[in-house]
Amino acid sequence: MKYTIQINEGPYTHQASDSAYNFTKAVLEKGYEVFRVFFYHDGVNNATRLTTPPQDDRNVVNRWSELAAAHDLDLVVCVAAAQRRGIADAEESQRNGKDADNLAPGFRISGLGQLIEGGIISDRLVVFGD
Amino acid sequence: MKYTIQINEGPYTHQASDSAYNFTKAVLEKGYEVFRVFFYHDGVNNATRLTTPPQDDRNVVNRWSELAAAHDLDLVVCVAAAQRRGIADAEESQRNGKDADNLAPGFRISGLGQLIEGGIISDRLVVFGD
Amino acid sequence: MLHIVNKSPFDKNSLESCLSCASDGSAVLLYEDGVYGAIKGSTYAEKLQSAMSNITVYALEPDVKARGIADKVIDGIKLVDYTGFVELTADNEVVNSWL
Amino acid sequence: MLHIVNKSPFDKNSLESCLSCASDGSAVLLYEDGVYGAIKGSTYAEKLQSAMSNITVYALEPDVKARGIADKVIDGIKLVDYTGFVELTADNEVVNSWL
Amino acid sequence: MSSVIKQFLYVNRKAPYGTVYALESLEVVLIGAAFEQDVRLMFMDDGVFQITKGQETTDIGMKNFSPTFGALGDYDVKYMYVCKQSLEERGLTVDDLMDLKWEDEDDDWAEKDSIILVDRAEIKSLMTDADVVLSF
Amino acid sequence: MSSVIKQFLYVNRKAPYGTVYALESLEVVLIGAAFEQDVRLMFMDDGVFQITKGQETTDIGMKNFSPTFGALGDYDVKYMYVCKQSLEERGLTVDDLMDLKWEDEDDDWAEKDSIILVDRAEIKSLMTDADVVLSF
Repeated sequence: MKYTIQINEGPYTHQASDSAYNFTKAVLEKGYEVFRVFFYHDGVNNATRLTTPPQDDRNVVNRWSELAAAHDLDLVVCVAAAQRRGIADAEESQRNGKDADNLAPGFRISGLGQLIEGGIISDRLVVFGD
Repeated sequence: MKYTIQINEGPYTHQASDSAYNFTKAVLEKGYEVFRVFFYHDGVNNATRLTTPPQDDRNVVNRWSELAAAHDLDLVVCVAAAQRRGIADAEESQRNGKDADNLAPGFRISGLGQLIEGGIISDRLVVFGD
Repeated sequence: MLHIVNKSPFDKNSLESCLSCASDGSAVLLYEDGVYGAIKGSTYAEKLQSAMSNITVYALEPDVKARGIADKVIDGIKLVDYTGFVELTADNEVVNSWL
Repeated sequence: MLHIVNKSPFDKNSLESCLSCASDGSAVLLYEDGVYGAIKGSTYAEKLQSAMSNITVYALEPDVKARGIADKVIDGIKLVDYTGFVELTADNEVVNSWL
Repeated sequence: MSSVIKQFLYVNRKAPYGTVYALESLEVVLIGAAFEQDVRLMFMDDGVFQITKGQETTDIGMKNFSPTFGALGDYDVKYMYVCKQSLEERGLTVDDLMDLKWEDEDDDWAEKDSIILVDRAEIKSLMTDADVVLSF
Repeated sequence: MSSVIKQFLYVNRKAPYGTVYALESLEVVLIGAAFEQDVRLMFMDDGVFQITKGQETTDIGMKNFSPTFGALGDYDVKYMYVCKQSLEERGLTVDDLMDLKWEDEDDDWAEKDSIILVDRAEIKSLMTDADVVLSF
């Protein structure tokens, strides 16, 4: 069983990223494959390494980075949605004439085709959002 | 007549920042005073200079920076909300051990007390959100 | 008091809740997706029209036009632009946002 | 087909809309604020209970417990954990999110 | 991968402009059209407001993206199912919607209506028939 | 500035956990308490779910912030108005809510209930009386 998981909302403001994280962990624990996690709309805001949540709260961003490292997950951030919201890796930043970048480890920026491909190749597409 | 305007949602995803911008401009055109614009919740995401919207779309972030410069507006970003969501100026970034910052010109980071103060000192508090 | 509502009454309970808490003589401004509540002949129209005997309802014209419903607004709802929006907030001592 | 609903039926129309589009024999999972729809004795409970003659309704226990309503869930609603959530998505060929 | 053809159903339930979901959903449809899948769009609940005619966004300073729906026929997106009940609840009829067309190359490029009114029973079938449901 | 005392009404209409508004609203109340204003909290619609007892968030990995409401009395936040009708619609009674108290220094520090049930007519008065309404 192969999954693509879509996340439409940013960290903390909506539970979507938390639910998707708990769901993704459970998919992996069942021994199923996570083909891709696709971040769209405000979901791209899960991918900034500048986040500093309170000490007694979960770190939504780091959790994704760590899960990706442990399970070799493909965390894809939609480039068009990321540009609107100010999420950029070094390459994007340079291309857009910006002086800084903020993409967290384990994420990569790519196009919407990656979501469609996920829908075609995976057995299940599950959308978390608002 | 003195206004404080609160914005609870980020750029593009919700109309809140657009409505607040058009409202603020109209307040200034009426000759009223804008004591403060306070960005809370996802509203802090209006304050990143890494945004690159499509050429044919409005630039929500730059519009605020330009309005602030033209009218000497006090654009305040809530520090606690900003930390959760990865918005930081150089000082915040250094304090949190980060290697980059993303605050746009014309915005400053401060505490929630600035919102309460706005409510006390202003004649009107108008909240835009979701 | 001015109540401002930015949610479609077909999607969220904000307008419903606002109308049940708006004192006689208060003003309600529909803006953003809230303007969908101003459409005549909808399942929500009757409820709003009956509330209009005690409160004054306004709709933000820029939002009405954006949504292509300018020729469908219930009679008696007053259209205002952003300047009119500001005037409403100046004329009423408190502004209550129904988010 | 599995329908998943994360909105409170008192706030948004998602569950209402979902129930009107769910074919007989399909499954509906309430999670996040959607679990508020599972409370017995609410103004929404009767509608959900009547739908339960044709569909199976689940609620995500972690979300139920977080909201302090574990002892109020309508009889017949099956509680599942995240593993159960995954199993529901595996057992049904398509997952439809009502956002 | 080119051999797999799945039926994609895009369910649009949100109004335009108040939130960006309608616009960014349309961007997915446009990109998805290049993948030669079987694509259907559904508009229900406040999603029907996405395709009303006469949208004029100048005064809110946002881009009017409704004309893009008119171009979907050229991308081989032919089927736009609109929930009858959702229209009625909102005081709308099909005459309030844009006149969306596609050209049938198997019928001498005759222009055909993209909009198909459906009731809840037909919506149930459409959802059951889909291989992938993308909801916005 | 210290001479101005305004009546602040915080209107809480959103459920906890599904979104962050309830938590971040509480942070405003806590900071605001230092300004020595006349503060009132109102819980209506899904906002009443913020103060249900027995919240256990371990399994969703989020922080249970409901105990903080119990500490508001110490910050001189004494009045928490709860909409009766909102409770009833949701199948709740006041017994399902946390037992929130404040100590009255003018009455030998007697513990008093912070929660006051109100109907829509009383809500109208509360809103009319406020100088500033902060809605979350």
